[in-house]
Amino acid sequence: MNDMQFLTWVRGPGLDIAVGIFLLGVFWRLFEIYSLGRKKDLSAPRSVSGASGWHTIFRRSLPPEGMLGKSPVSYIGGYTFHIGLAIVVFLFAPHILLIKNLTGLSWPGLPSQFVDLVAVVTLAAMVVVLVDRINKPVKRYLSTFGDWFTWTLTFLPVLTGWMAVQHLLLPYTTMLAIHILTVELLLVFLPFTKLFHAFTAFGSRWYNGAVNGHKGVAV
Amino acid sequence: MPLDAIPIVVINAAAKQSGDEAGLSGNAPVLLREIAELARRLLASGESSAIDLRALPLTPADLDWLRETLGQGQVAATLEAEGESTLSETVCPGVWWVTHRNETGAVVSEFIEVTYFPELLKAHPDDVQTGLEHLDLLISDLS
Amino acid sequence: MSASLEKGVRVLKEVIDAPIASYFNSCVHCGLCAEACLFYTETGDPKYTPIHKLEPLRRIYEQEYTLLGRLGKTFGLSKPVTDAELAEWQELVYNSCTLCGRCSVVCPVGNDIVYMVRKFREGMSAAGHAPEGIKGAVNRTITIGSPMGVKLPAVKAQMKHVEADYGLPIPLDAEGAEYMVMLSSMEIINFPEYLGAIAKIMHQAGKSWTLCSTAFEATNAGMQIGNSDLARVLVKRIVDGAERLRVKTVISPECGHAYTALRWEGANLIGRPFTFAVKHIIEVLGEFQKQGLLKTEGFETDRLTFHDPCQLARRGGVIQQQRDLMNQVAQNFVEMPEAGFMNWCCGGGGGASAIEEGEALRLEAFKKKKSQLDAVKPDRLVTACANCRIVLEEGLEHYQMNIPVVGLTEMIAEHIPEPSAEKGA
Amino acid sequence: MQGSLIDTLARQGITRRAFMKYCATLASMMALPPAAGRAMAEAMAAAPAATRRPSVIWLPFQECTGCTESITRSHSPTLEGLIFDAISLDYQETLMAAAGHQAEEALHAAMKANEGKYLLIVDGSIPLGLDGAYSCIAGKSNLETLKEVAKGAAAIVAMGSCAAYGGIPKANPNPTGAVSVSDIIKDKPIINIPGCPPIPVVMTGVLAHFLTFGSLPEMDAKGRPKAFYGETIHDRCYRRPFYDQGKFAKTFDDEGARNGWCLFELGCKGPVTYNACATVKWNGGTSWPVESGHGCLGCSEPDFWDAGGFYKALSMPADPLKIASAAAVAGAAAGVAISFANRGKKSAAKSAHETTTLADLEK
Repeated sequence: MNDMQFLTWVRGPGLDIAVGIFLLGVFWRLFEIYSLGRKKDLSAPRSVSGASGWHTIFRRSLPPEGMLGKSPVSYIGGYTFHIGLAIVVFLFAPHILLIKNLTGLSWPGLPSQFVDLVAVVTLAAMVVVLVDRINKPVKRYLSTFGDWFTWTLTFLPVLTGWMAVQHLLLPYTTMLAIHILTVELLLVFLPFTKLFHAFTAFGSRWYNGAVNGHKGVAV
Repeated sequence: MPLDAIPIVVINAAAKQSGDEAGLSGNAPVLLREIAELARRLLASGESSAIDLRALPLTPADLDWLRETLGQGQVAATLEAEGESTLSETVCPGVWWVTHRNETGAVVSEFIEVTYFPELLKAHPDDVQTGLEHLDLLISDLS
Repeated sequence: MSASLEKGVRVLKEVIDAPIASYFNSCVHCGLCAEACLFYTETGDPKYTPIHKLEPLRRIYEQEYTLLGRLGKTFGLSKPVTDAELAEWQELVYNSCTLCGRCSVVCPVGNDIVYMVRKFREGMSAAGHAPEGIKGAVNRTITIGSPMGVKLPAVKAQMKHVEADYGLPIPLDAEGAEYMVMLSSMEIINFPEYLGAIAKIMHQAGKSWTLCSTAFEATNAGMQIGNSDLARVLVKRIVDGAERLRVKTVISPECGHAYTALRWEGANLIGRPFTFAVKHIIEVLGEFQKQGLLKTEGFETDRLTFHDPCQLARRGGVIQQQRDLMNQVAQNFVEMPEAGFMNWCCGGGGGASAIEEGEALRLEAFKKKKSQLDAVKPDRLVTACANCRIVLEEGLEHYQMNIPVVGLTEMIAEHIPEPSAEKGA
Repeated sequence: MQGSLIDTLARQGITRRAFMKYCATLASMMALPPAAGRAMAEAMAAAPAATRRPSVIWLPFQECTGCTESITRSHSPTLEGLIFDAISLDYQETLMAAAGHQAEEALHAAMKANEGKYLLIVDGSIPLGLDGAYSCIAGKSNLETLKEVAKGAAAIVAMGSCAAYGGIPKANPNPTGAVSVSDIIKDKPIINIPGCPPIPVVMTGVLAHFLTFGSLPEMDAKGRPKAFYGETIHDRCYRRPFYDQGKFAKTFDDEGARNGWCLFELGCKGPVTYNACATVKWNGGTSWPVESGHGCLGCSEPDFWDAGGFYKALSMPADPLKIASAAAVAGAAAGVAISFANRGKKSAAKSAHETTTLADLEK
């Protein structure tokens, strides 16, 4: 298989399989998780404005009082790489084109030099977060194979995408194909690893906000 | 029907946009620094060098800007050899703008040469020899 | 004598629900919950990371309720949870967790970790891995009626003393009273001023109230040990008492877990909504204050600070009232850093104070409270939870800090004019 | 013929300066540094013109003659013609006057006379289906002919994408079983000059190199001369700045298209296509596809015909997703099935509940 056939495979059957497994996994896992249901809370609710599941979904994106200073690397590194990922994934013109092709939705992109810069910053933030995971006793203690694996799964698409654009190491065609392949690996594993928090974090925040909002506590 | 009656106009990618900045990629100004560096090298070591303008991602507007910025110096030479070539010094002596065209007048290559005198303009000893033979012939014809 | 691993796992299968499933799938091992837990921040031992305290629960969830987990279990890829593991986890689930809920409000993906610890305790207790101290408290509450072994005659004796001291009647079993007042055994034994304070406050507000002979004890060790069946027995006593006396509101005493057990868990334990309201005494005082029924005179002039009981503030939603009340009677009220919603636990909530073998850890964790206090250097410390009060006093004594601890209700009552003086005016 | 190549040229009225100019241009087109042009001119000028011109045999197989058409339209006809003059094109069906047995005789005579020295140019792919019956010349399958002629060749030039990679005949489902030259010949130096058709100057550049240095130029992993295929169309494209700025034509007749913005979104394969179009251009330097407002088709890359469609951007799926919706439904079904199993398990646990008494707290 030459590089062009490789590229065409990842753009064709590879993508089809990856998106298929991704969708299969996402639907299966969402049903599996949320169909467990929960009991209705029979205690008399205390109604307080700002205390609800929906509020918490948004509020929990900000660090609670006193927490930023406790673990600045987690917060700043976390913000940087999440926002960076969002910019790179959703505001790079070729990516928007893919999304448009798959969903019909489209929006303006950012200049490629800017996206390029963001990719570098994102990679740097991810490395910092990784070093933090190795250095911090708590993170190291909690870390399992899954943590290292998912970090790699997330890091590779950004790295290979950036390297493809920068023409580093391998010819663009090969690197682009590898880039797409790593994205497909990410898609395949996302529903079955902790990366699934991309979906469940919203459900979790909602439950937390709803359970505590019932008590009139805006968490 | 005359050719210009056909309602097709060439729209220059660069000239289409309004304003002076239209069509500029930003790559041209960088070249000025490179030319300066080459000129320094010429003074220091006498080494001639050239920049292949076709090898760089320059828009037509970039080329126009560069040509205009470097300006027209005192020397301009025209070479008729399988199409016209022009070699003209810019306002910076030692910096030459070289354009090669084919018989149909299309530009086939374009360079900036940084040299005291373009190699192409110098006569080759073999050619001088041929010229001398021709001169001899002319002289012998006189007698 | 039937506690077993199987029983524990079965109970966990019962209580694992969608929120727990969502939480476990969301955790990214960021470790931020550790930063919110005083048992970690004061010891630096990563095993006290809140989410780690739930590791056996996570495995049971995955092995029972996810397809991949089931396959893993079937093919021996993931080993089942063992009795020895649960025994090992007992310290993490009970000794080093006060159900303060601080981790639940910092988790960036929104995991309500304390919600899971509470549920995990259901399985731990059914598997026979609850600490002896809490088991004893449950035993005494169920069989005697109070975790400290207080019986009705002791309460009656206390009532007599208070009536004599304050010159106000303490109604018992008064049907149709507006408020039924609950006590915690700490208050009966250690802080009898509380009952007097209630009498004064109710008298001034002109509200009818009563104690209940069949339900005077508000604490619920069943909830602390994490067993709903036993917690239900205790809640049922209160519900029966309140319904027999046809009261409108049951007042939970200055005790955090009593409030949570009755206010938020009670209806769910008995499986139907209450026919009466449940309020913490601080909430009631707050209402009286708003309605102008709480008139005080004079001010405390020394430097005071307030320790928010977790179950009242962060876990109960009563945050502003205690501050308004403090300001009514204190001129020099200062807040500790992170007070209110983000306050740090005293270290002894959730049954932890009943665990003898957990004392050293508890005192270690108290350093957090110490640092908070060192930041404001108060003359006295006010709180609204008898358990917090005991734990705080122990800790302050251990660290040789001379800061008396007082209950907010009593402090308010001290500023209520004497009934006789009122008559004379 | 005597003397150096430059003398040969001079006899035909080509001056030294014209030759130097040509070499400078050729070097520019080969993306060589300007100094290399001078070196090339000097080397070629000094090289003794062969007493007998190198023999070149050109075999056409499954092809459309587009490659030949392209070469004969070289944009500096006189000079490039001269490069061809420097060779002896002994067999080229389209161009040669001879036909039938005469032509075959010429072929075999040239092979015999120049055994081990001639340059073999092939255009078109070789069909393997039905024992090669899809394409035959003089009663022989292309496969037989190629093997026979390749045996005595010094080197082989696979001219055009068909000869280099199989090209359009090999496009899915490849009914004739077409393969490239390098799929069959393994023991000869082969240089690929892909493109559909290839750029004429690449051909003359390679010939010039062969004549000057007696060897094939440096090649990349796909057997192409690095000089011409060293960089992508995209990297050399004059519209590249617009790509970087995020300015794209969305349709062929929108404002962006009129402004000459990047054609990536219209399916341009420039980023993955290695060729010299952006610098050399076509038709005497007049223009090239992107300059004319159409994206690159990627014709110099293997299997360009099957790379997902000419008008699909590179970041788009090459084929429509087929299993996505079925997978979503299957996932939902699996999820529902697991839900039922889980709920059953949970209610079983519930009905097995024995109310805990104090005694039950103990083991």
